[in-house]
Amino acid sequence: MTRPEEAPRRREEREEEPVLRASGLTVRFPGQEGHGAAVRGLDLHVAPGEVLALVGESGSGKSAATMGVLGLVPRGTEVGGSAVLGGRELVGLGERGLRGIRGRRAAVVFQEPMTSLNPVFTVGWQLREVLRVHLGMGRAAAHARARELLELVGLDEAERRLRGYPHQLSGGQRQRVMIAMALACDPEVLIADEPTTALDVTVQAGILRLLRGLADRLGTAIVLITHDMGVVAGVADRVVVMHRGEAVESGEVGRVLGAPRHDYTRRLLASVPRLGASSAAGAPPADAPPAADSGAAAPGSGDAAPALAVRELSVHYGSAVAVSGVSLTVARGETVGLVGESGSGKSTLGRCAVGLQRPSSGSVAVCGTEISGLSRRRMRPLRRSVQMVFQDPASSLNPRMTVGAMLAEPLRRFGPARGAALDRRVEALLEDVRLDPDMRHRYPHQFSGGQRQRVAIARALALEPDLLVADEPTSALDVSVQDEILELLTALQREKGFGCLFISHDLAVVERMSSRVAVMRGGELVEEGPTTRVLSDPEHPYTRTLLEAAPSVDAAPRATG
Amino acid sequence: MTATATPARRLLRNPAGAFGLALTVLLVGAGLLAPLAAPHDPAAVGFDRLYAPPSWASPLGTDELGRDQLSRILYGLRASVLIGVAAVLMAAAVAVPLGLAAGYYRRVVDPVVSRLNDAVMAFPFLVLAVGLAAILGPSPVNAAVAIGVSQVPNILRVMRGEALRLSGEQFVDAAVAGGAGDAAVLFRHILPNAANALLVQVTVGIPAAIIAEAMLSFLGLGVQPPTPSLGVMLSSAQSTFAQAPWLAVFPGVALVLLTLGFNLLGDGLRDALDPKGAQR
Amino acid sequence: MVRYLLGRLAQAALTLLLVSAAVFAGLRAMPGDPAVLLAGEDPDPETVAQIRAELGLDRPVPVQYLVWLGRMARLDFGESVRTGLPVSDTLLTRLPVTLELALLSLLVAAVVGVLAGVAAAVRQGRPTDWAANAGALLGLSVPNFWLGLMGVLLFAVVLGWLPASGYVPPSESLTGNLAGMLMPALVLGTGLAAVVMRQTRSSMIEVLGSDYIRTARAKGLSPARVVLVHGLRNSMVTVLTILGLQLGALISGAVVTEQIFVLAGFGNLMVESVFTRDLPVVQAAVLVTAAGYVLVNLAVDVCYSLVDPRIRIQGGRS
Amino acid sequence: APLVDPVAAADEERSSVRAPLADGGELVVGLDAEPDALDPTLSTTLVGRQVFAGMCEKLYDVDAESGLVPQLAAGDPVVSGDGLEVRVPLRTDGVRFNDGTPFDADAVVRSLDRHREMPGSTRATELDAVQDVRAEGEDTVVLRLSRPYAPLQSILADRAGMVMSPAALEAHGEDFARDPVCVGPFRFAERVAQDRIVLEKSPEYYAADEVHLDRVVYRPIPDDSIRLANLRAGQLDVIQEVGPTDVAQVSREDGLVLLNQPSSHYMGMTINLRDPDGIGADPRLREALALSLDRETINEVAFGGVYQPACGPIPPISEYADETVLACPGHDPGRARELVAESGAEAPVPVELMIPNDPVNILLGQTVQAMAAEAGFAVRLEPTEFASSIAAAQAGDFEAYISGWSGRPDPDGNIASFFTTGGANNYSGHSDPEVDALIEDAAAATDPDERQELYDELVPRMQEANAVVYLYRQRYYVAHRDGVAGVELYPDGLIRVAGAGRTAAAAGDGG
Ligand SMILES: Nc1ncnc2c1ncn2[C@@H]1O[C@H](COP(=O)(O)OP(=O)(O)OP(=O)(O)O)[C@@H](O)[C@H]1O
Ligand SMILES: Nc1ncnc2c1ncn2[C@@H]1O[C@H](COP(=O)(O)OP(=O)(O)OP(=O)(O)O)[C@@H](O)[C@H]1O
Ligand SMILES: [Mg+2]
Ligand SMILES: [Mg+2]
Repeated sequence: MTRPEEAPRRREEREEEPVLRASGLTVRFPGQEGHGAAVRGLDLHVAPGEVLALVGESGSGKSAATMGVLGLVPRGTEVGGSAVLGGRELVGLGERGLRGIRGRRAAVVFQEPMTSLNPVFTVGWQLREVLRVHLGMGRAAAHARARELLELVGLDEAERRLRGYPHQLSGGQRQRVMIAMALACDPEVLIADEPTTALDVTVQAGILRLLRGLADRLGTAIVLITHDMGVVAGVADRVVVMHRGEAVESGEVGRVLGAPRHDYTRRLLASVPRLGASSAAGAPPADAPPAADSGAAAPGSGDAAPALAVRELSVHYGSAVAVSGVSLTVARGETVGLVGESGSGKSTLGRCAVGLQRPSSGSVAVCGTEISGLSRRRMRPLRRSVQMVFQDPASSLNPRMTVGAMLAEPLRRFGPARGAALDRRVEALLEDVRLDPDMRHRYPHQFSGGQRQRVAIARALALEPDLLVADEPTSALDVSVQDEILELLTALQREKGFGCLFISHDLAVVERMSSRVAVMRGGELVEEGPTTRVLSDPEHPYTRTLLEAAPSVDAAPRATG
Repeated sequence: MTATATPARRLLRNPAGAFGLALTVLLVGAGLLAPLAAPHDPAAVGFDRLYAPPSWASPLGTDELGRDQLSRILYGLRASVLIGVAAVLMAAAVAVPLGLAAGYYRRVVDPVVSRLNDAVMAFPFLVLAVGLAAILGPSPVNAAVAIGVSQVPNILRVMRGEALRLSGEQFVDAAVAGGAGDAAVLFRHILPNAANALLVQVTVGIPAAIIAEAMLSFLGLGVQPPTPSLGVMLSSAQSTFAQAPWLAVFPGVALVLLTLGFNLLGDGLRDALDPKGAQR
Repeated sequence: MVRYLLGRLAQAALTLLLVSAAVFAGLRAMPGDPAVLLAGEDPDPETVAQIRAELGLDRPVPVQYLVWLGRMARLDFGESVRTGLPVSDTLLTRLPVTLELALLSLLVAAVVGVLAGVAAAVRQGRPTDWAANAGALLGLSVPNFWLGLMGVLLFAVVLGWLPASGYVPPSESLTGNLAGMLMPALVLGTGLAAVVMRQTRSSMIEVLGSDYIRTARAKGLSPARVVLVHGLRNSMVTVLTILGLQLGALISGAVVTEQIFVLAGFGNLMVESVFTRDLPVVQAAVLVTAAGYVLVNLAVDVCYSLVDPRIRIQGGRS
Repeated sequence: APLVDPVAAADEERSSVRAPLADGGELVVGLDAEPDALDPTLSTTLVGRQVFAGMCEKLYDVDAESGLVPQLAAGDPVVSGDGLEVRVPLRTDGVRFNDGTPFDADAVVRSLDRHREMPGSTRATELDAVQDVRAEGEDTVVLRLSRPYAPLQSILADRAGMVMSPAALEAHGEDFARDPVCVGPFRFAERVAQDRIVLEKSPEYYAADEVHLDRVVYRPIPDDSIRLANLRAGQLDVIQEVGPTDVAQVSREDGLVLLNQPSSHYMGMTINLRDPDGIGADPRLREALALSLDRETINEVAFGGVYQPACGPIPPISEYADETVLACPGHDPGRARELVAESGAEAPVPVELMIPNDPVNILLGQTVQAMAAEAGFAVRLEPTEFASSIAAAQAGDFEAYISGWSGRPDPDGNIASFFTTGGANNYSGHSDPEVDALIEDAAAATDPDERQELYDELVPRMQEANAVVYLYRQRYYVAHRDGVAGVELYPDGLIRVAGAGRTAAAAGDGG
């Protein structure tokens, strides 16, 4: 990035000598002895300057494969086969050998940034550490460079962020810190595990440009794990499709997207939500109960109080303002999409709506009950009717509880189900979110990112709430699973008539799910209105930028010249 | 399958944990069955066999009153295990809920509980013990109570620290958002994640309690002579170490083994309860 | 922060009041009349009554307490009923001994315990772990009086390398001071180190399994850095709790060690004074140690928020 | 056998070793407890007397044969014919207190008055018989008594006979203990509670040129084994109380010298006669319990044979210790069982025995327990901390109680307060007007033969009552390093350091 003198080499050359080549790669987690391994006989190669997209079903072994290569798997995991990086065999190399490679020659952006950043050190400290350890920079130089890196990934107020701790950042901000950390030493190979799931489309576009630029200008080889076919189409050169631990298809992006050979790839592509498509199909919003139809006029209409009514809500963290003067209503049976810039206060708003965050001012009413001043005890009866899917599923699941226990807990608390009936209900919930009911005995760390996310969704749905706050509920899901989950949500909503605040960066998904959309930026609500109107005819310039930046599979795959 | 095995089965599958369990069961069992297992009456003095070194008749030698040491160790295990374990368990029963609550409700509960805890900590153990003996009257049960009270602050502070640390975690928020009542949050979500620290504190507390029992017995608050306890045997062997080292060595070994058993068992439980540890 | 500290100091004052009242009541509930002890082997009732009146023991306990509080408020600690020496002098001469012993053994406990705990966690299930655990086991189950006595026999009586007892103020001779404190600090410290080691190990095992440790490894950091910087800092809440507890325990709990090495510290003072029913001494000493506990715990609480930014000292739930 | 010929060690009495001494140096003495206030008026502990022995001389002193000799007095007291006036002649040959104040009769009067009158004085009882004290010129004090009182001279050989500097009393009043000043070879320099008491050589002492040491440091170390370890390691030069299990070893050990004296310190089992439900209520049970005990074996088991069995209040070293007084009912388990049967009590007869909570006494208690079991008693031991046990004993809240008495040189001091109705130490509740009268007569008898007769009558009666079952009499074992000599141990148990010093040989090595 900062070595412009190094001209990009020619592509043909690169393809001939991949910098990273995995062949017959197998990853078997402890406890999988009897079952199939998480990754089975995967072949993979990526050349300098090439962007390889790794796509596939959630839980198909994408993370396992890439982390296995670098030995970043839990102790006791068996990694077999071969993975050669720059002429060096990595499998069986041992911690000492791998240490020289990690961070410097091969860097990683982890899928779940919250748990992957060290909670007790400042962002600046964690960034500087890489620079000082690998590049021997002095404190001041490292600081300046860290700042530069943050600006590169589009974080504003870099100076303040450097002093902050991970828990003070929004999901997208953390993700960008992870990216900055991985880029710090100009690695030869960059493994980015769903690096843009928490980013709004404009920021995402910037990051993707940045990655593409790295590949082109510095010859960095990039393995990009993603679910977003638009992203694949936009930046990747080649793509490998994984299914159940094996690669089912690979090839040039244009070819795979244009003429998929494998069944699974075809299904995958068919499930990709397309912006503008759902309004044409028109299904969910039109089918939604009457309240949804009244759109912006909904608040107060009908006899039932709205599921959520937020008035003039502001939240301050010390001197920083996360949310300022936001008013928003979600009627029963309605889904309101909340989109906006990363760090604009969406999650904060969501947390206020479920009573986890005390607003600095303003009011929040759920189903007609004012909750902003309620004590925890008074709040508890309301909990059943308000549920949240957290943006960061990994940290929202209790590491010491099996997911079965976690799902059964609220059911037992609020529901009459006991014993076998309870077990059946838990199994049904898991099946609803397309998880194997046998997985209920597993602990959170034994799941893939997308699987965890589905557990979190199942937990929120267990109690059939009146208001569901879903904070990026499908960001870690591949499009086929996402499709099914979205279908599930719509069907449930039709049946139970709950109100839903749906926070997402994926405009196509928002379009599909919501009758109305609210757009946030810098803590303020800049635009709100019926989905069709906002997405087709945005009033605010920021909304316009968002729409323009939205990636699309249908966009011409990246020119290969 | 490890993924599906219950903690109990995982404990048994872990060699160190299983050994710890076996050792604990063996020693505790030997203590409880002392009346059956002991070759002699532990109180039977023999003025003609004072300080006899180990022999066939008395495999571990005899003590300053010619009593059979093997029998005394078996009975001593019984007293020490009952008092030590009971004390620590009582302490944990009190300290765990209070400590968790203090770490979780930081505005109201913490100042009250923590300051009371400071006060109990500052109370010298001896004043406490002598005072309790005076008020309750001497008995092994009251000894266990006194030791238990003195162990409360330790467990309480550890649990409070853990609750403090864990209440910042998002899964606690998630549980609250899921409608978990405070008790559920504390005991189903925070406590299991604090189990490591608790297990360690309990397993290190037991030998400390056994040694403290010796001091209380000395004050007349614990076991009544000639009833033996490991702590009493150890401390009374002090002055005759040069003449009769076996009087110190064997009870010492018994205490070490008991501590070993509890600690291995604790480690085993730790690993069995830790879903990540279980995989190693 | 300042407000928090002020609040805590106010709480501390209340705690001390509580402790003093409890100790006052507790001591008076104990059987054994100080006046009888003072009257000697052959006491006559008149003398006993005189002594009781001298000591104010004939007044109702609440009145005695208020009188005592009034004196304390004027920093008048009174006199030992047994030796007739001013209590404040006694406490002042003991404070340095107690503090030095506490700090040195805490140092031993922290260094040995934390390092061994970390090493054991990193090498879980391997020989290092076994060795560290075996050491801890001995530390836990070998009573201090044994360790101390054996130390004295070996190093002072047989080898003659270290003095068996005696406190030399550091101002007089630093080497003499250290020679005298070495064994006590080691004996006391190793016992505590066992507890520190066990907790550190347990906490580190958990931390080492977390995602941010994976990140640190992915950064290509040396194992030492991963463990000692990224891992240890996250275990600090647990480790600090334990160290705080130990320091607290050391202030008044070093009785046995003080006896073996004949050190004039607080632990011994309190025990002896309880036995001789030297009430003014016990009351004052308990108050001073209670103040020590309160300060240590306050320091630990402040440290919590320093090592883990998610724990804010004012904040939290209500 | 692990314990080698302890009895031989015990029999060989030795009160001091002599060797050429060098001047200078310091002597560190390990005491077995913390002394109480260093104020002769208030002091109650034996260990406190150890320190006084270095710095406070008395009107009379005890010599190596337990005889009374003048110290600050110029000669024996002169008692008037009716026994009511006692004149004590005083030394005037340039005796000065350690602060330089001259020693005279006024000073003696002032001290005696303080002993008698200061509130809380523990001397007041001892001087109960003294009605008035006055100076007669510079060199005589006259004590007027309310009744003839034979033990007076021996009382003046203890703390009641210590004379305090009037200047110091002026300066400190009741707080004399903070900076005590007497006549003595050493003067008080410093005291750090429970750590050390430091005395330094007094230039004012009348025999200063016979004092070798510059300093004497007393350090309380309650644990026997730790005290001994410190002696062995060289941290201490002299220790009080070698534990009975260590005596044999120390007597043979190179580099250590064992001093050994008989004592009047005894342990006895007091039985509560007022307890209607206990064995105290039935003389047969009391006798049975006494007969069940084999004192030789007790001595053997609990003390490795280094102490002495005791059967009565008057120690063998007393001038009144004749055969009758020393006679022992002995050990007769058969008779004991018969008595239990006769009493009609259901065997085993439960007995709650309160014992001091130190290891030696707990061992003693268990030995008693085992022996009593053979006679049909089920003894339950209750180790009790000292202060609590005194409280229980005074309240009569016990069945049997093992406790000690440090012993007085005069027999009366070992008898009166234990057996007189209402006596301060009469925990058993023994009350017999005839015995009361005998005790009073014996104390008043100034003629030794008459006293002897009275005690010969009294002691057997006491033994019959079995209110106190005497168990054993301690011996004093003091050890010092062989680089030290001139330390003297008398039967009063006090370690006299006035003439002690570093041996010239040791000093030569050091130099
Ligand atoms: N605990 C905190 N302390 C200080 N600032 C915080 C804290 N939590 C969040 N913030 C800040 O508040 C702002 C809003 O955060 P929020 O998480 O609501 O954003 P978001 O809209 O959900 O972003 P994203 O899409 O990236 O998840 C951000 O700038 C963030 O840095
Ligand atoms: N520690 C573990 N123990 C056992 N099974 C595991 C463990 N980690 C992951 N798995 C399983 O291995 C499979 C592959 O997981 P992986 O994380 O590679 O999926 P992924 O392709 O990255 O999915 P996603 O897109 O949802 O992140 C999943 O089925 C998951 O349940
Ligand atoms: Mg993944
Ligand atoms: Mg967010």
